[in-house]
Amino acid sequence: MAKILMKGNEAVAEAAIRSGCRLYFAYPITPQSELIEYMARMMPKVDGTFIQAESEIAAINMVYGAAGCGKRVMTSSSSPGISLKMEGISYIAGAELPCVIINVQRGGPGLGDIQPAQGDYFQATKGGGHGDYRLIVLAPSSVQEFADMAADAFDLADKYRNPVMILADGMLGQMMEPVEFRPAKSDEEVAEMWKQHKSWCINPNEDGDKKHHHEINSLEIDPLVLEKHVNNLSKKYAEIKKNEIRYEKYELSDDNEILCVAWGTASRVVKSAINELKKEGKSIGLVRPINVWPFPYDEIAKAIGPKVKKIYVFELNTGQMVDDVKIAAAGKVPVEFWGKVGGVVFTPAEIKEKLEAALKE
Amino acid sequence: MAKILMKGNEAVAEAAIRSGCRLYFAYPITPQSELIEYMARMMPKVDGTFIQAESEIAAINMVYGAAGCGKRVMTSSSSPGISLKMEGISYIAGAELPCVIINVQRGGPGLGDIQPAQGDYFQATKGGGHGDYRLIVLAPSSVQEFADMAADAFDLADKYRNPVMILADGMLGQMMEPVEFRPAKSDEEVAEMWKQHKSWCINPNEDGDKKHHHEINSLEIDPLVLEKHVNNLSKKYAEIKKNEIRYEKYELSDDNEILCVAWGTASRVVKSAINELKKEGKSIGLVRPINVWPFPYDEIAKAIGPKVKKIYVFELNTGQMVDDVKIAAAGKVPVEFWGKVGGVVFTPAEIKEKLEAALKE
Amino acid sequence: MEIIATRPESLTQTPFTYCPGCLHGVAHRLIAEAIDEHGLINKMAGVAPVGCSVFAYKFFNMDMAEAAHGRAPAVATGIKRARPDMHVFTYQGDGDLAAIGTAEIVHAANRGEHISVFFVNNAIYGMTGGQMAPTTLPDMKTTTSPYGRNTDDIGFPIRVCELLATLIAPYYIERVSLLSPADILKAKKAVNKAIQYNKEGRGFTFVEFISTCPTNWGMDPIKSRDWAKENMLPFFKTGCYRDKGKGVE
Amino acid sequence: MEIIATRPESLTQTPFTYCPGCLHGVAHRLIAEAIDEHGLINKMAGVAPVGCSVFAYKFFNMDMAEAAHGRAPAVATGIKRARPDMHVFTYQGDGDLAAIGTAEIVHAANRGEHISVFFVNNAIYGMTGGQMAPTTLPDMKTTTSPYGRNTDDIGFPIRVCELLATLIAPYYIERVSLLSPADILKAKKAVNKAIQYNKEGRGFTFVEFISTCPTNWGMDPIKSRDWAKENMLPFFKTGCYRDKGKGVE
Amino acid sequence: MSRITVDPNYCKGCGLCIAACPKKIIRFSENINAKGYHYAEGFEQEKCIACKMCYVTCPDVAITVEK
Amino acid sequence: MSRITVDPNYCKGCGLCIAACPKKIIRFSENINAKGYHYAEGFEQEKCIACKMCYVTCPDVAITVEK
Amino acid sequence: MTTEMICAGFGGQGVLTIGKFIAQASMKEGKNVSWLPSYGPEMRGGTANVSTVVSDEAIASPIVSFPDILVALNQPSIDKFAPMIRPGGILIYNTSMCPNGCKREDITQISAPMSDIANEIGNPMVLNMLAIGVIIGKTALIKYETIADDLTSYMKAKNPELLELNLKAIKRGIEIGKS
Amino acid sequence: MTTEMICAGFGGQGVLTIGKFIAQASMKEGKNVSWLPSYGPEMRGGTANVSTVVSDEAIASPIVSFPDILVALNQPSIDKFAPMIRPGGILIYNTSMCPNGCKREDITQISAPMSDIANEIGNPMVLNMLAIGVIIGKTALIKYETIADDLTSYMKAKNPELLELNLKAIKRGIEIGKS
Ligand SMILES: Cc1ncc(C[n+]2csc(CCOP(=O)(O)OP(=O)(O)O)c2C)c(N)n1
Ligand SMILES: Cc1ncc(C[n+]2csc(CCOP(=O)(O)OP(=O)(O)O)c2C)c(N)n1
Ligand code: SF4
Ligand code: SF4
Ligand code: SF4
Ligand code: SF4
Ligand code: SF4
Ligand code: SF4
Ligand SMILES: [Mg+2]
Ligand SMILES: [Mg+2]
Repeated sequence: MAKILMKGNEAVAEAAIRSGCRLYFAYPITPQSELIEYMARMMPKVDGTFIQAESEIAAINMVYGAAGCGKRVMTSSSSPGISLKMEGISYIAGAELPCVIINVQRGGPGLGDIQPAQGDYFQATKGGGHGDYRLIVLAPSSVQEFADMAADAFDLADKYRNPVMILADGMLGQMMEPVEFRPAKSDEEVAEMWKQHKSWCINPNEDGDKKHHHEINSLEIDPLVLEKHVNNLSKKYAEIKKNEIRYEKYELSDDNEILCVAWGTASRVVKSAINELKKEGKSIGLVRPINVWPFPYDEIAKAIGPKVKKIYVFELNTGQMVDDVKIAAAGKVPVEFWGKVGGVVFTPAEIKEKLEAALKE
Repeated sequence: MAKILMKGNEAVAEAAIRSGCRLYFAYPITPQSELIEYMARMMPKVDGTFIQAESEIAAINMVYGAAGCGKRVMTSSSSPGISLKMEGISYIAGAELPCVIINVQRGGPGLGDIQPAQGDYFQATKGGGHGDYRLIVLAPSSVQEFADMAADAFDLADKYRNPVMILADGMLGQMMEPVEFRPAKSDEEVAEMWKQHKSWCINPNEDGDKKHHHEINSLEIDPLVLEKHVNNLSKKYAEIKKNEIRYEKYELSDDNEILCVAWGTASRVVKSAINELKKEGKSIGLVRPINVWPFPYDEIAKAIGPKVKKIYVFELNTGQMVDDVKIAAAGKVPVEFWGKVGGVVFTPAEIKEKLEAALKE
Repeated sequence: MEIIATRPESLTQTPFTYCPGCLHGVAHRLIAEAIDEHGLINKMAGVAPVGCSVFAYKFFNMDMAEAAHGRAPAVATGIKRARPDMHVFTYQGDGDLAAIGTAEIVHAANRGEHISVFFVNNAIYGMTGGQMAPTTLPDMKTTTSPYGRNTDDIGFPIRVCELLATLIAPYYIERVSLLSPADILKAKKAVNKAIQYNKEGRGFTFVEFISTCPTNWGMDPIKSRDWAKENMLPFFKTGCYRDKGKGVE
Repeated sequence: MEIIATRPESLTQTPFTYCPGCLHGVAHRLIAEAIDEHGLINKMAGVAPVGCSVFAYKFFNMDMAEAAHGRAPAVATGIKRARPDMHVFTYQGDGDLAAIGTAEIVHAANRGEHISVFFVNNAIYGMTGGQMAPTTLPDMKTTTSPYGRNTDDIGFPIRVCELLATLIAPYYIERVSLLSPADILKAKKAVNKAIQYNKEGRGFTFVEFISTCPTNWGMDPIKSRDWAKENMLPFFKTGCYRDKGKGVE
Repeated sequence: MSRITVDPNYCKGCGLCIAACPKKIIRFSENINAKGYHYAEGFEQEKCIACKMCYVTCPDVAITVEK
Repeated sequence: MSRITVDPNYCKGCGLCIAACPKKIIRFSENINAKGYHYAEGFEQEKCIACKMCYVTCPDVAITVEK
Repeated sequence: MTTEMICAGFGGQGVLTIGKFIAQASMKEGKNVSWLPSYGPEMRGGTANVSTVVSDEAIASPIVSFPDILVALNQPSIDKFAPMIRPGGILIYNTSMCPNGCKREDITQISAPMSDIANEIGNPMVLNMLAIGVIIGKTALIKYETIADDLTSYMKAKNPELLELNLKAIKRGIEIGKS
Repeated sequence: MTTEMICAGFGGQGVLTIGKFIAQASMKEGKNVSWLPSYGPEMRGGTANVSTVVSDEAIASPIVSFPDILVALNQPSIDKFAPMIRPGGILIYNTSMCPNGCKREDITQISAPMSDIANEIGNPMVLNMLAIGVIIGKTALIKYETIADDLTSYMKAKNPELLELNLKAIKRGIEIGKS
């Protein structure tokens, strides 16, 4: 397939459809509305379901229902709308339902603005909803990756029976870049896919089995039973931590004087600054967590080269992932943070300046 | 005043009224319903407002309106209901409105159960809502402290124009202990209190000032303006971090072989185990964060005595505050975690066993 | 001798967790019978609410989902859209449906979602210990209206059938009572009609049951029925508010 | 010469951010005039929604709160309960009020909350770029109903006045149009009545404006008015649905 | 000839069937079940007219009617 | 004697006042304002009957009517 | 010293009140106390229970896993909680509702047909006061006077007759406890 | 090499399309590209703008703060963005809508009454194609053939007449750019 120039919001929608998503429920919000509009146009063409829900809350609960049928289902929103889904997400995680949730982040808190930001890292990775649960969280940094992650997200969701979030931002949603799609699943493949969940999901009792009774549920009124359930969830999360760490190494070497850590959109800008400094003979490495949960703690620790005197974390927020980096660094080298907020995206020049100052220290 | 034997849910409600809270909006949920029921009975007696909102979302938005008038206002719920308030809380933080929110935590995720748990630590302290904001979070460990914190919470909320959360749990809500109340504010004091907010809050334009125009708002569509606003919030949070660290030292000494960190209900059980071990000649200290945000990072670091070979964190969750403790420890000593989940509360015997094993290592 | 009445197949063997004399059980049985009678047991999925009937997912003998408080119609929408070959119902209380779930029921009804909604109105929050519901009667005392529901301050009970009947899409809306054997027999007809229309793919069907809560009303089961007859029925008029199959619009 | 018509005091000097010919501005002016005329400028507080009128907090010359999407009636409740000595109104679009905010408007109305709600129905989500609203007409194309609103699939527009009129507490409910100068003059009377009742502490008052969205409808301001007259008015009948002051129940 | 059987595992002794029976041939048993309820039982079953009113009223679906 | 004034800072050139004026004495100016709109202006003001229809229709409250 | 107690029975038997009065009296006598009920839908129709802790020291955890004293007003309560009584602890139970009793021999058992005695005294509602009396008689955990004062200040005006019945029940309980 | 461009103008002038065609053609010519529009309510009635980056390397940030090329179709766009053009950069503007022009002397300025020329060509809608032509003529950032192919495959069937007008406009623009 040739590359197509496409908006991130549309590319991820297209990729989701190609991966077998035939159910999508959402509520409009800037800067993700092209995603819902793309689905509105395209779902009827693939005999899929698009419903504009009455609210983000209704949307996530429609997802709960459809995911309870083992079908590939997705919702999307942007920061304030994602906050409204917190109860629903906790339910979905508790009931172990596979689904994909996209957050095209914007500036906050509150109504904030509609420009790109990374202020929802904590919410996505630490559980903005109540109780002990985890989302698998993928953080794209280009339109191509955004699209690829749609496919990955559905596979991960099915594999672990766990909700997966793609944590993008307004820039990735609104920008166009060339994108190449993976081959689309055939109608037959799509029709068959849910069967991997047949043993637990809602489905017609075709052979009239008297014992056919599946419960989609997160309630266990007996604390000892709930304890067991939560412990099982923990085991699953441990498994995910073992298998699903994904990160990019950029210019890592034993010469690195500084190690940068950045994710998503922010990482692009940091790379740019690193390139500039490289031209000036400075060695700076970058670890970019691709999955921000599970988080590459050990991998970051290992990336601290012998000459590294500082880890520098750059985010489009007031400092969130930096906490995880501090845990990873475990006091080996100091961890510094710098960020921009409110929907303002830092420039390569600004990052370069920060790094230069740090090099001089 | 003599001590009264009272449920935590009722004691905190009574304390709130005494501190001048005359507006309370909430929706029933176990295990916090006695709180709303107490308010239903008592608010009419002090000419206050109690409204059973149509949902937790409506309740938090009623709080937004009343707090926008500078009045002392409160809401309460338990875990799933608190998740529904996330958008509203982010708005309140963004608009810098003073108010008090109580979370009487129960087991999660999802509908979970109704027994005590501490699974909402991340949500409360890292911002379960979107964007960069912080709540001041107070974590009581007894009915007396729960009640005292109501008064403290209102004062902090007013001082910093920031929402304050009291992060309790089903045990503290349901249990009775003796409680002594601080003197009640007089009707006149209550009537006057809002005036500290007169310069920004909604209030009648008594002197017909043509420029009287206050905006209760979290929207700044221009990212540069929002950036400034969020940076101002950060400055405020830095100020809070400087002033409002609160923690309890228990049996800390240079002899400590293990340092425990625990909060809220969990800390009571840990104390009990420490006492038992003390009788056996073992020295184990405890730091109990009283305010879990801001978090006593430095204080915990300082509490690591010369003989401490491990920090042990006990929580009624799968490990949340332990992340903050790791940041505090910064690799100086290993940090271990053990917890119980699903509404099961660990016993002193279980904690003792864990500590004994650790002492032997 | 032949069995002429016994537990329907569409109920599991699990005993209900309701208080003695609580009419939730009657509503359950009527729904289960209708499913049996229309031969839908293997193609039906149900959605339980949060409320005393939260455990309905254990009581109905088919695939069931337990929804978040108030969101059953949205969950049912998700199921029905994912599985158009199945039939879907929700079961909800008055706090669940008429308070926190107001938006979800209005919009599912307005979309004409092809589901059946069974709504048990007992004028109170049973599960959480007797707080006021949107359907709590004027002056009625509950734990959150301890001095009686003050209509000057917080208004009147919501009549859900009347409200939903302002929408165009719903196919069938009826209010029935469970307060006497005769009423239950009438209620059975309404439930059967809802399930029949559901089977036929007609659209959104809705049955409201006037019920009781002996425990939180503080009355024995028989007295609570009488109280409901005297106090609820005059306000919540039973009858058919919409039946497109019969031209009642 | 004497000024007989000019910007009311209850509007700030800030120019509206609406598109040319967007009737949000007319609704703003009517409300501001009514506040002026009833001398309430110093005792009034307003609540802006999320929607094109999100910046209403900048346009009304009094204390204003900007509410989360759909929650204006809850915010107004908080304000009115905290400041019973003030008068409170909300201003909301059809996405805000009739979609995400369904529960909040129904319950504020049902409580008979002493506020005035001004509801601008333009059959679309203006702010976010023309998505379908609950009030979008059958077969109408929007960015999320690109093939026209399919009533078989997602039902019909919600008529909010009719729906709220099933509740007992609301004191005054009227639907007006802004589609011609004559209609605007009628609308002015309704707005004035709402504000007057509000001033007198009568209870919940509600005015729905049939309006336009030239930008997202893709029509010029004049054509969009004509389109609305032809298509919206037959469905959304103007008139008084409740006026307890005049015995219209 | 008709008769009813009450399953004590389901019956909670609410008494609604007793009130419903036109023949007044249901009463509380002297025994209690596992949950502590005096469950219902039929007596003088020859009078039973199989009207099913007991079944119809029973909220715990504890009654089987045979004919 | 009456007249109208259109404030170019508010006017967005929507033309609704032009359509509303019974006397047809409002038109678009040849000039544009800061936002790039050809704003409205009155002409032949002696014909103005101060009916206020222009004011009533104007969504941007840009018109003042004097009499 | 710390005394941990569980009181359990059917919903209507007033077991929560037993714990509350004990806790309240202990508090008045200068002790630290805590009272933690079972709560939620499990109570509905089923059994209720409450953990009460009385101590000279600060109370670490209000949850009682291994009670020193169990008051069981019905059989299911014995079945559920009696196995957890600390060796050497006390089981007080109501033979009227506990046909099977308890087989443990490493604890002290005191039993009486308390429901019947309550009816004898004149009101089945005084069952819980009777149980309080038994606790006092057996353990001297609190003083009769403290609880009598409490009850008096609380009920004298409202219902002097019931007060008399209650005090009578406590005294009768004390006798049983001492015997 | 990396070229960063901003195109700006009133909402209806098709500036987003300028960026899109440039990005698309560059992509076809094997470059890395990105296209980032301004979005949200600020667009309403006001001005629109788009940042386009074309590069041989991976594109770090699609945000253009200091453009190499600015295409300004109205005066507010010059006022807002011209100060940010890199010294030595290029400003292309539409004198029909930019009465005040730009005072900077450290950049190359190319201007023409583009709205008038578009009208001349026969359709005001071809304004943006004209601008594309100017870019090609001045910078050789992309080839005429690439964009002509693009347009042809896209419009030939649907609207051959408009295609002709568009190609004409591009050619005319190239002339202007070269002159
Ligand atoms: C989000 C959320 N809010 C509140 C609750 C607590 N809650 C559980 S059931 C219930 C009310 C149930 O009342 P109703 O729907 O009338 O059902 P009933 O018990 O009367 O049958 C409430 C408020 C909850 N579980 N989740
Ligand atoms: C929680 C949340 N969801 C969605 C949005 C995005 N949003 C902003 S305005 C709007 C719709 C506005 O439509 P309407 O209420 O009809 O007002 P109009 O713009 O048409 O006047 C939406 C969906 C938001 N800001 N917050
Ligand atoms: S509390 Fe009320 S509604 Fe719930 S089971 Fe008991 S009687 Fe029924
Ligand atoms: S988008 Fe529509 S509703 Fe919004 S300001 Fe423009 S014309 Fe008015
Ligand atoms: S079937 Fe009729 S007659 Fe027989 S026991 Fe039941 S109610 Fe009585
Ligand atoms: S109606 Fe059912 S539950 Fe009630 S007493 Fe009769 S058999 Fe038992
Ligand atoms: S007042 Fe009337 S006549 Fe005068 S300009 Fe306005 S519309 Fe025309
Ligand atoms: S109606 Fe108002 S905004 Fe429109 S052209 Fe006339 S003066 Fe200008
Ligand atoms: Mg109910
Ligand atoms: Mg609208």
